[in-house]
Amino acid sequence: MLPHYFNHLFVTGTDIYIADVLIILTSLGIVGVLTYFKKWKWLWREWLTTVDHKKIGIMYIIAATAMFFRGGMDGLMMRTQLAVPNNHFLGAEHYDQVFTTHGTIMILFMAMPYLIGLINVAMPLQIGARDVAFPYLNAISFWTFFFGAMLFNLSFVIGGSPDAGWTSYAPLAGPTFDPGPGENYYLFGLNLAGIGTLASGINFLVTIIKMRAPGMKLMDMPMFTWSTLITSILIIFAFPVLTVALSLLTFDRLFGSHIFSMTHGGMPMMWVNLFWIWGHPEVYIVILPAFGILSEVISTFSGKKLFGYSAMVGSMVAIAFLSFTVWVHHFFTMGAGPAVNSFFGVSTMLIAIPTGVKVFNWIFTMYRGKIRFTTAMLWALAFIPTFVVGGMTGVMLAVAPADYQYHNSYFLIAHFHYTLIGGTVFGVFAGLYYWWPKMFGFKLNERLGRWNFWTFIISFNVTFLPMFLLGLMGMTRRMYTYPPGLGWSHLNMIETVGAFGQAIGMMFLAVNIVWSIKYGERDVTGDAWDGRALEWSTTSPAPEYNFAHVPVVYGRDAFWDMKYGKNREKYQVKAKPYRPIHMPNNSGRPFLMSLAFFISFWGFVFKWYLVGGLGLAAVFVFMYLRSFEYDTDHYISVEEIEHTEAAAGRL
Amino acid sequence: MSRMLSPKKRRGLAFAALSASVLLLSGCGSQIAVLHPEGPVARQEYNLIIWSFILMAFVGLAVFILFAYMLIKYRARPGVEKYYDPNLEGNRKLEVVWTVIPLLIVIALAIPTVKTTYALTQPPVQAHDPMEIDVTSAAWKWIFQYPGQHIETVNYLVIPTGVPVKFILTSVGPMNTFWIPELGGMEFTMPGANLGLWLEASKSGVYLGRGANFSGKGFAHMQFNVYAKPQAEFNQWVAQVKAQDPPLTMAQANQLVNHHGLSPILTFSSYPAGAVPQNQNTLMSGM
Amino acid sequence: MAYQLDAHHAPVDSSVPLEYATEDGSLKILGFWIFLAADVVLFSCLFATYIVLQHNTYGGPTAQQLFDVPGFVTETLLLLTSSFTCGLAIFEMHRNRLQPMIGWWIVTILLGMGFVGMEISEFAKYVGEGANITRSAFLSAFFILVGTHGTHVTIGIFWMLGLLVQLLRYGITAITARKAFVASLYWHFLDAVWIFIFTVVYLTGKVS
Amino acid sequence: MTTHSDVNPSHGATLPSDPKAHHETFPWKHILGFVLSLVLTFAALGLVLSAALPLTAVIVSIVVLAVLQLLVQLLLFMHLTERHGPATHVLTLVFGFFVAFTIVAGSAWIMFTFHATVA
Ligand code: HEA
Ligand code: HEA
Ligand code: CUA
Ligand SMILES: [Cu+2]
Repeated sequence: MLPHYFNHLFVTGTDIYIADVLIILTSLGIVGVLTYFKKWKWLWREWLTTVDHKKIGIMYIIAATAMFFRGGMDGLMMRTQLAVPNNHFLGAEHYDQVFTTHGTIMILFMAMPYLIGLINVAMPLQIGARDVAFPYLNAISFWTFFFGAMLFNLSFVIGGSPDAGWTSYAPLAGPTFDPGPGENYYLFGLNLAGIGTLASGINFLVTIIKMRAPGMKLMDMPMFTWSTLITSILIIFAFPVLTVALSLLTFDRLFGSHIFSMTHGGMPMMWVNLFWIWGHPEVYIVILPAFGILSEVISTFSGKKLFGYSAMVGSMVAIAFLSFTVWVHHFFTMGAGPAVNSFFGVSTMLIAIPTGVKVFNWIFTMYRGKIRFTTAMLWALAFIPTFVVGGMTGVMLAVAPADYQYHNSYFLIAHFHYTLIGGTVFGVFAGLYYWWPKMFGFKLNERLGRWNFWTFIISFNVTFLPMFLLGLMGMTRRMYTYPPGLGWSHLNMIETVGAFGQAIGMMFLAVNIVWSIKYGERDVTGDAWDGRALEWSTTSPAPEYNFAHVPVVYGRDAFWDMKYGKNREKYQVKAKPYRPIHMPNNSGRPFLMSLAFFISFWGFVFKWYLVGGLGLAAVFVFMYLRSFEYDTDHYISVEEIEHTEAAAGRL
Repeated sequence: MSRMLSPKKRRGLAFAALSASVLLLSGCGSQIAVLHPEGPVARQEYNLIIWSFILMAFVGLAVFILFAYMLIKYRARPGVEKYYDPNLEGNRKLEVVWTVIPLLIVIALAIPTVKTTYALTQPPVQAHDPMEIDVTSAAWKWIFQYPGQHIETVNYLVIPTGVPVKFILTSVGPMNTFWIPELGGMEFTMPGANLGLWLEASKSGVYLGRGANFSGKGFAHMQFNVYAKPQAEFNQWVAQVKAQDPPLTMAQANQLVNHHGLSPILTFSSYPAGAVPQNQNTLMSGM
Repeated sequence: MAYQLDAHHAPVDSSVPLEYATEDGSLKILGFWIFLAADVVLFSCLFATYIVLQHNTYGGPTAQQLFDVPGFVTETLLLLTSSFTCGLAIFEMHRNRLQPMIGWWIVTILLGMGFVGMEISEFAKYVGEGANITRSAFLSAFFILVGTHGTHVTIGIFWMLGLLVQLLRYGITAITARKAFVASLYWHFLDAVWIFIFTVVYLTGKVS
Repeated sequence: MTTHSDVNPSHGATLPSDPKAHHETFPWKHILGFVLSLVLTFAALGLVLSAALPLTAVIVSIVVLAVLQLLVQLLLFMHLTERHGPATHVLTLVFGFFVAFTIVAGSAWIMFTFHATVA
């Protein structure tokens, strides 16, 4: 085995060499800058060892942004290849790797961490907590995600990328047809990141249940917090399934077991089954927090309470339940019989109902409001029609016999880009513009924001709308090329143009960030948008301890209530003396432990069991050390609080 | 703020222009295979597609109109104050309306869905003697065996019109799906399993088929023509194959199954037993 | 409510069992329950896989031929008893009696080790007969399901050993009590999972 | 990393109904649990070895016995009903069982129908 792998250790090909060079140059650049400005210590002390939810959130967002660019580059490469028939820009093998990494990265290393990042930033502030329930675990979550993503990306330069699709169906992804290390990267990278995600789910759930500010009942929580709660439950019950599926395939590939193999009685379809038991809840995991963001943004910029609060909560609960009972709609065409298809088809359609309830309540939140069209609001508004197109085509896919005609076609591709981009990505951008001042203390520029928005949304539709038609014309997904004369060529060319338009749209975001760092409007009030929930009641950015006094809450939309509502007087309490605040210590161990995981799993990818074993042993040593550590927290003194509050102009 | 309206309008225009151009560019509509059913199976699916599209268009329109109305009417502008009601919390009646109407729509969609799902497991017309074709996807080619005629073709298919054909699908490699959009929807080919798919062509013609589930490097080239001919011409074709084409030898058969690569169109006047290896992966133990 | 500051600065509530006394303690216990719920789902996937593949023996040994009644019954008894003694340890903890608690704790660890030892020798025996993980899908599913449980138990043993040291060093405090309580939840949970392995794998294997 | 709020008694901490419940001197509950689990285990074993019932009946009964034992562990050993706050852990566990059941029953249904139609 070893010699074979060694031959292919470093992937060859001109574009890869360019990528190698770029990666090396970028890394050198970062190292250089850090050294020149003597920032190593700062980086370690302030970021790599932090357990502060806000900083962890920001790190998630930075990593997710990088992954968005990586995944987007994959998208551009695919679109370039497909622009004209019989194109030779990418070969089949390379194209296969590109769509696999594109899908995997976009969903697991872009969408999820973006949302988890925003949750980290906003949720504890919204419930008036000083941090999440388990800050140390939170750091572990981030670093396992980060190193999982790094491991996955490493495949690009060392060993070769996975190429069996983000769904990685056996037996194509099994040892017989796919002996190289690429698929192992997929399995180990996802499993590592999955550990962190599961931990995040538990962490957020406990935080929300146990750490709400005094007086805040469940039905007083901001809708984004509610969506986090439901998402966490989905994570907690869906991710173990992914863990199992990945581990079983790992066993097949590394140790010759026959769970999913074609011989010895294995059942490839069991992979499909397990994958989608996780995979379907997964798409709700990436949409529900976006729903939550939408609820916040629309209600803030309409200057109104959210319409139908309890219906909004109820519909999310319904979605959570249903999402575990629909998975077969991803393989209607696998011959599990009409009873199975009917059941899962109808249960899938039912999800339209609670989702519709949400859509209509958003629309009616604007009813008799005063709508301010900020960039955040534009993204949120664009969400509605776009996601509805995605959702309705989803319902069309749920019609099992019709799906026999859509399955694996570009119709499906169009459906899920409408939900994933029109839903998740628009939601993320709404959240990014909305919470940006809370994270960094200054606003993004609105004018550049509008450019960002309009170029992206128009190009988005130019890219993905024609795909519905292409699907009906018989173009299937994962074709690296197609012959001329089928009527596909024009549409493909239009889509490619659209894709580059999206890239330009994203450039405006990059420009906006750089411009705003220098010239952006500073937010000195802490309440950049006339907000409604508690995150706007503290400074921007929030101090380490979030709130000098934990607020006491008397109902929904607490901060709005504080400013204009009927409980205004109750909130006007006399200034109490500060008390020392109890906070967790920073720790380098989450970083180091995840690094050990990374090394270990990298060893397993190449079946270097010694490296794998030693790495795992190191992980256990770190866990043991933690168990024996008793000095895990400290107090922030009253003087320090006074100092911080005075600097923020609050004394 | 009124400035915001014009980009909104512009966007609407862009949308309309886009949709129109998409339709125009698609040129002759007949290239939209799924919307041009040429057999009873595809037609049943087509009917469902159209029905679901009508229902969705109705919902979509309702949403878009409401949405546009709110945006225009309640945008921050002078005079909006007179409507402004920051304490509006919801409305029970409306919640019921937008739960019940979608529920009815779902029911209207679910009933034909279930009916058709069951119907498609049966031959589309009972009148004729059905015929069977055994389909095997290999890396990266399609192998078609006609057990009734005992001939084999590779990468093309000839079928009689007006006869329900039962395709028995399997694979000797990664999974794939067998799809002839004009004749009907797809079904998986899986190693170790034999899935059945009924299709029928009503008219003579050449239809394009392809594999629709990614199966590796050569996947994109797994495209094949389906020639539908009247029964008499079909019989004539079979006779011609029997007379002119070589028999498939075991060595050739193994080459087809085991060699990972593309294959030209091939025709064989007969095939040996086990030309496509019986899958040894008996799912259940004999015990 | 009576709050006071203990040696580790944590507010202590003396009116609830010690493991819940700090806010941190009750957070962690809740977190652990949720983890267990996730683990239920993890095992359910392995069970589903086993159930689907249990007859796919591919000409190799069947469950009926392989499993040995006295063997798996003994394993079951060891684990059941250890769950009981673990409960006794926590019982003594609640009565604030360190010595008996540690005694039962050690008994639990030993029983657990006995269980793991038997399982290892069971696996070794099967492998010796050629019934290894690569023989058939049934055996793959069997080894992975039962092995995952065994790995959980092994981790539990190391965990309990670590806590033993801490109990000896610090005695029963809000923190060690919480840690011991969480470990006991884990241990009881593994017993419950085993009952299902006993039923679905071993007993069912013997009847069908 | 203990608490991240000011001392704040108002949320979460509902007291257990009887704080004294833990100060019993003899572990009745645990002994009861142990005896029950032994009885249930041997009942299942007996059912299987005696082969008195038809196959399906045996399988159904032993699964029922296993579920009972699960309840024994949860209620008598794991203090499931002990509440020091809202019963979140119970709800979570119940949802976990729902998902677990869906996975096992659903997979079996799907895969066995599949076998029946195609193999
Ligand atoms: C964010 C991600 C996301 C979301 C939210 C959804 C939401 C939905 N999806 Fe989608 N889906 C994906 C991402 C997503 N999907 C992905 C990634 C795949 C492919 C994976 C792969 O194969 O690679 C996929 C594939 C997929 C399939 C498989 C098709 C196939 O492989 O052949 C199906 C089939 O039923 C489906 C259906 C649905 C449905 C019914 C919804 C519903 O939840 C939508 C509900 C919303 C609405 C309906 C709109 C609003 C409602 C109203 C305005 C009320 C009134 C409406 C009615 C009465 C209809 N999806
Ligand atoms: C959230 C998820 C997500 C997102 C955001 C996207 C975004 C995009 N996707 Fe998607 N896609 C998937 C999830 C997603 N995708 C999944 C799951 C699959 C299935 C994979 C599989 O089959 O296994 C898929 C498959 C898929 C296909 C089908 C491939 C095939 O089957 O053959 C295509 C084809 O066009 C495509 C295109 C695009 C494009 C053009 C974008 C664009 O929107 C991207 C826009 C972003 C950018 C353009 C990047 C930012 C800007 C730059 C990079 C500028 C340049 C920078 C410098 C010069 C410094 N994707
Ligand atoms: Cu409390 Cu045993
Ligand atoms: Cu789905």
